[in-house]
Amino acid sequence: MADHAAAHAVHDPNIGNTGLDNRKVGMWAFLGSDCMFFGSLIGTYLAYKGKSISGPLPREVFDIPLTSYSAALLLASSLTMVLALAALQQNRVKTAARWLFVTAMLGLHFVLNQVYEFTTFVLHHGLTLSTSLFGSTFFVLTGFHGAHVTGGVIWLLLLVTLAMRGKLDARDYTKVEIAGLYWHFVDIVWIAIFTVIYLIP
Amino acid sequence: MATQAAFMPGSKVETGTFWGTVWSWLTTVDHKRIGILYGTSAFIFFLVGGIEALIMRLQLARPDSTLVGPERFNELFTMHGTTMIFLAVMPLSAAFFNYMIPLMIGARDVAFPRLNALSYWIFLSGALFLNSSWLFGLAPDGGWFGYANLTSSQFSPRHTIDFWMLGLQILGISSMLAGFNFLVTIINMRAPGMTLMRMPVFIWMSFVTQFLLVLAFPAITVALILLMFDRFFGTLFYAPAAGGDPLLWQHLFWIFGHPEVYILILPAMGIVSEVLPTFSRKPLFGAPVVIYSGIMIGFFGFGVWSHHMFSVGMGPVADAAFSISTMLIAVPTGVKILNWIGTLWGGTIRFRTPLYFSLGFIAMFTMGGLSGVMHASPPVDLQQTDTYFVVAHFHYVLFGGSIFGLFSGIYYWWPKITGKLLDERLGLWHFWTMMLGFNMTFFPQHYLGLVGMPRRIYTYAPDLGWNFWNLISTIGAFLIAVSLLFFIANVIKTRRSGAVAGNDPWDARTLEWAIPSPPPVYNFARLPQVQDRDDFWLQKYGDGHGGAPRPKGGPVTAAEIAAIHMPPTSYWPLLLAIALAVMVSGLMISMVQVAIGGVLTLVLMYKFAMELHRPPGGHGH
Amino acid sequence: MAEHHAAAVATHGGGGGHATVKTYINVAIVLAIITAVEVASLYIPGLPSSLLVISLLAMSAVKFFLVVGFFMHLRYDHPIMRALFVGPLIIAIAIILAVMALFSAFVLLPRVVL
Amino acid sequence: MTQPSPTSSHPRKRFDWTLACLLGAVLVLACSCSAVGWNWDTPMSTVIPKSDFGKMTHEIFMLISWWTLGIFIAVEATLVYVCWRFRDRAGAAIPKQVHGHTALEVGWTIAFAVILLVFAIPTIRVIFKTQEAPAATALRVEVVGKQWWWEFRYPQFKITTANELHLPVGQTATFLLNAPDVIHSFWMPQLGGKRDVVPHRVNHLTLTPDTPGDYPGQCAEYCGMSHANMRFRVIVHPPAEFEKWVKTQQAPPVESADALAQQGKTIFTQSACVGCHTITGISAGHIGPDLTHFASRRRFAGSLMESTPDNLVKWIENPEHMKPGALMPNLGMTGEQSKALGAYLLSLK
Repeated sequence: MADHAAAHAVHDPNIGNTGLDNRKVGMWAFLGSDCMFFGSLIGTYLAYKGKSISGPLPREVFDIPLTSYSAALLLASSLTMVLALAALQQNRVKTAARWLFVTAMLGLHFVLNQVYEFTTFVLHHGLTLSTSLFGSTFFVLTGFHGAHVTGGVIWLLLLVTLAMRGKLDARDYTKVEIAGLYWHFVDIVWIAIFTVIYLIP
Repeated sequence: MATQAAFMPGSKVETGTFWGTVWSWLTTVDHKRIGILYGTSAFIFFLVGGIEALIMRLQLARPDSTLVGPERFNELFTMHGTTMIFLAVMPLSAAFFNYMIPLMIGARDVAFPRLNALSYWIFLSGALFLNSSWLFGLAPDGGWFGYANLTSSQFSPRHTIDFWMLGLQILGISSMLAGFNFLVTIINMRAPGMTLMRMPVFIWMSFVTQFLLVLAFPAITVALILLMFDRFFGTLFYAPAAGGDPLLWQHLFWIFGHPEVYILILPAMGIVSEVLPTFSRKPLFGAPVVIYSGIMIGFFGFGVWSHHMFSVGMGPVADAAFSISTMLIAVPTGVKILNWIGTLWGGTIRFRTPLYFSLGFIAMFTMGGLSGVMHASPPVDLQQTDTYFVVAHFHYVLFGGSIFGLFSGIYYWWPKITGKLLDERLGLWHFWTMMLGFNMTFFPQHYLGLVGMPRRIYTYAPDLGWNFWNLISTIGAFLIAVSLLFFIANVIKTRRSGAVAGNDPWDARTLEWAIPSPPPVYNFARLPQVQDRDDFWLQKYGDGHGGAPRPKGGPVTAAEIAAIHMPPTSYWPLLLAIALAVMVSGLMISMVQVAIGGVLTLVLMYKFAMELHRPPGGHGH
Repeated sequence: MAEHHAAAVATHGGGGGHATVKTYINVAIVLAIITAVEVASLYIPGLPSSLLVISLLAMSAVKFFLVVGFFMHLRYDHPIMRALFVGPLIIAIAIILAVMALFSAFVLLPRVVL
Repeated sequence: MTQPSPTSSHPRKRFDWTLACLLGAVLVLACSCSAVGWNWDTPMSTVIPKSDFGKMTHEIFMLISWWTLGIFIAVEATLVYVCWRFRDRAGAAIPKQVHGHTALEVGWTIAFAVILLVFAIPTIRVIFKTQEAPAATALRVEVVGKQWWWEFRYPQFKITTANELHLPVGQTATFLLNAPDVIHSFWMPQLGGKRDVVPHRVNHLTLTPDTPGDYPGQCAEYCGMSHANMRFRVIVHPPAEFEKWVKTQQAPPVESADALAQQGKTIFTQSACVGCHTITGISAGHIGPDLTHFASRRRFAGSLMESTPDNLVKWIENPEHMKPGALMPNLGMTGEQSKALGAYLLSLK
């Protein structure tokens, strides 16, 4: 079996001479780069922390229970993502599709929570992008994370659609795997944001 | 199996008709063609940036000049810097990455050929977008490092800064995509046997450069996003009145900007590290040290950014810390120079144009490096920063270094790319006039800086003692322009009647010289088995310790060639780049255009992604 | 077909063992517990804030590496992948810390009346 | 190891006499230019420092310069020597394939590190020395950089002036730098290094001038359209002279009996001038420069022009033309009006 695979590796243009898949190496390189992206945004937030000269303070607006719930949603979605992969590995395409769908829905729930959170901030606390440094840094940082999640949800839903049309199976493991890597990355960024922005006083 | 193998046999790209040819270039995914596209575009933008420089030099030739007003002058220096860095030197390096990396690591293409095409088209759309600002009379005027808060809508209410900020975002996407692509290519596509330490030094320097690209660009992306939000959506990142600190921009910019300097110089260092061994017929002296030095430079490159900011008042502790880290980074740089000289030592040096440019690189870069050591010391830097001394310094690094190195690469690899040797005589004229013009332009600027001439001034008083050397500098600039005419004449002459190069005109050392010039679409009929950094040299001469030359394999059969699968052409990269430009430019026009462009971009991304998913020609089993 | 691909995937992994569904679920449980502790620690009265900050950072770091190590398979993956991710991560964290240091060193004086 | 090079078929290129002559000619020209052109004692020279700060900086600059000059000559000479010594001669064999020399490489790495240490130690000493908190006796000057001119305030004397900074020789001066608009950089080349002037943040620069004189200064951070025109002058006085200057500046504005000046005063008080300019006792605008003792200053408008009647008329009638982007509006004064205004301003000794 392994020999068979090795023989094919020569023909599969995605597998390099290291035996690694180009797309996976590429995704890890992208995630490294995205570390710098979020690093710069988080650095900006922290550089400006406590330097607003007007507007509501973070602790006045944060809804920790809601955000904790959101954090739990993303963590759960990471679990469903690996379950989808495990199923796909065994070519249980239906199960995999189901888990992918659940993952996407958890992500969507997270995004909706964020929409609700943002709306509350604007309507009830009068905190907008241009209220204070806190408003600017907070919305841009979490907004870009939200955009990453939204992109991930779209990606996952496309994979689900493919699976339902019979165009996704164990051969596409790597495709789903890199979507998973991206998805988990979005989760770990949230782990950092949740602690650094929401929890630390 | 063959899920991804929608790979058609080595495609016949020349279709005969004019439009067929154009179409084949627009849809090409061949790394060699994309390399040529990069190189040609970059050279054109190099000329554009050069013309901008000439106008500035004319303005500064004498005091109180009124040739161009301050408005135009400010646009000129902003666009000159931006053009030379993002549209000339970086893409010229990218041209070599594209053309040479697969050849030198013994691969048939890059890891993601279509992504490669996408990088190029995004680059071109960004470059055209940025330069289109001239047509609207809205050329950027904030300086190439666009310090906040001069770039805020309060102080720059017109669209000038928008063109710059959005153009750089587009170019950033292109650079990062290319960076990922080459990272994966170098990690994953090396020929069997080519361990990391057997990679040619040009590949190593390119490798480090790609890391810098993908890690440095996010910082400027964030800086630009914050600026974009400030200008379009009323955020307060760089608004001092709201507590925002304009220095945040400087930090984010230079976290990108300093690695960027190495992005500009490392490829040239790599080229020199290939050219010197070839023409002195010896391996690179202490290659591992050169490689480690490159890695060190890349790594420390992220820890020195604030040396661009010694005058902003960071306090003595930060000044001292960044001063020490900056001096540290000078060590590996100095080591490299001595290693290059060590390479020449004991060789039989054959003086050909590529070598002249490499020697010019060493001579001039040494100068730029040493003046750099001066402003690594903050007290000294306080006198030199923002003066013509610094202008002289970074031109010695970026022109005397990068441009000389890149021209060395052009003369060196031209025969590989076109199959014809550039003319030696014209090449020497090019080299010597450029060398003279360059030193005449920039050496006096050291003096001008020391006698107090600030950079970015469109005019100066006649009684400051700056007149004479400014005039000399201007004359030198025109001499550089003349030197480029020699180069262009050389290209034309070579196209008409250049000597045929053959596979290996320089008796060189690395894999790309083992194959025909220009290489076939598939590069290597048979992927090489690599045993050494200078593998091709060993194939020819043995290991130099009495080992015999390596036996050649049998002739390549037609069946072997027929079995090679190369990726098909694709028009999605071009369309996707256009859609992206539509979306981004919409930010200045209307949100409706942004939305349309955004949806279009998403749809095309989907199309792009699905093009090779279960293709009709694929044969599963 | 499917199996041989799975085998190929496994060989690509390079390093030692491989996570199973059971591992995933265990990791998820640990993650949930840590998150609960994190949130709960906010409501402990009288906890010195320095201790709170350190323990919150430590807990989130554990979560971070659990997800990266197990869910993203980095624990089992090729060293190159690890280098590609951990290297930039270290640079990013170092830069965040440096920027923070630089910004607290700046005394943003009250607005000067001009 | 003695195979001939496969490229020996390449014809050895002939010596290019045209090129050599050209190079020679340019070299001669360059030498003659250099002989006449290097004058270091110029108004904005950074290499003849006139303050303690400038001198400390300059010592490090010279230290690094001599070392780097030595290294530069050594490297370039070696390069030339190597190129000549190891040039390809007809029929040369393939050279020995030397891959490196560990001891040598370690040696020069350490050598570089040691040389840099030589630079680093005085550097760090001077960094801390020059950024010490100033003594309580230091003269405090608030420097405000504005698009595109400079305001100098002496809080202890209650003086405000523009584009002309007066300092007593031998007394430590500490500058508190601030900008209301964008980033500028405060630079007096002969007195020492620059320090950026950043909005809503006070930067410091401390130095003790040691030679009386009249030194030009200039904004050194690109700050928009007329960045090149944002100049100023520093006048370092002997102490007694400085005292006198302070007294003059503290006095109320001079009333001139001249009819034209009186007419100018009326125009000033009745026009938009008062909205932006202060003349003690007459107006209290804060956007433009304080004009109370305008005529005591030799130059005006970012130190661009001599304060002469002609220049004032030109300036008042078209500020934009004299200093592009100038924020002072063209008030549409007639020739007579601007002449009168000029006369008034020049009466304000």
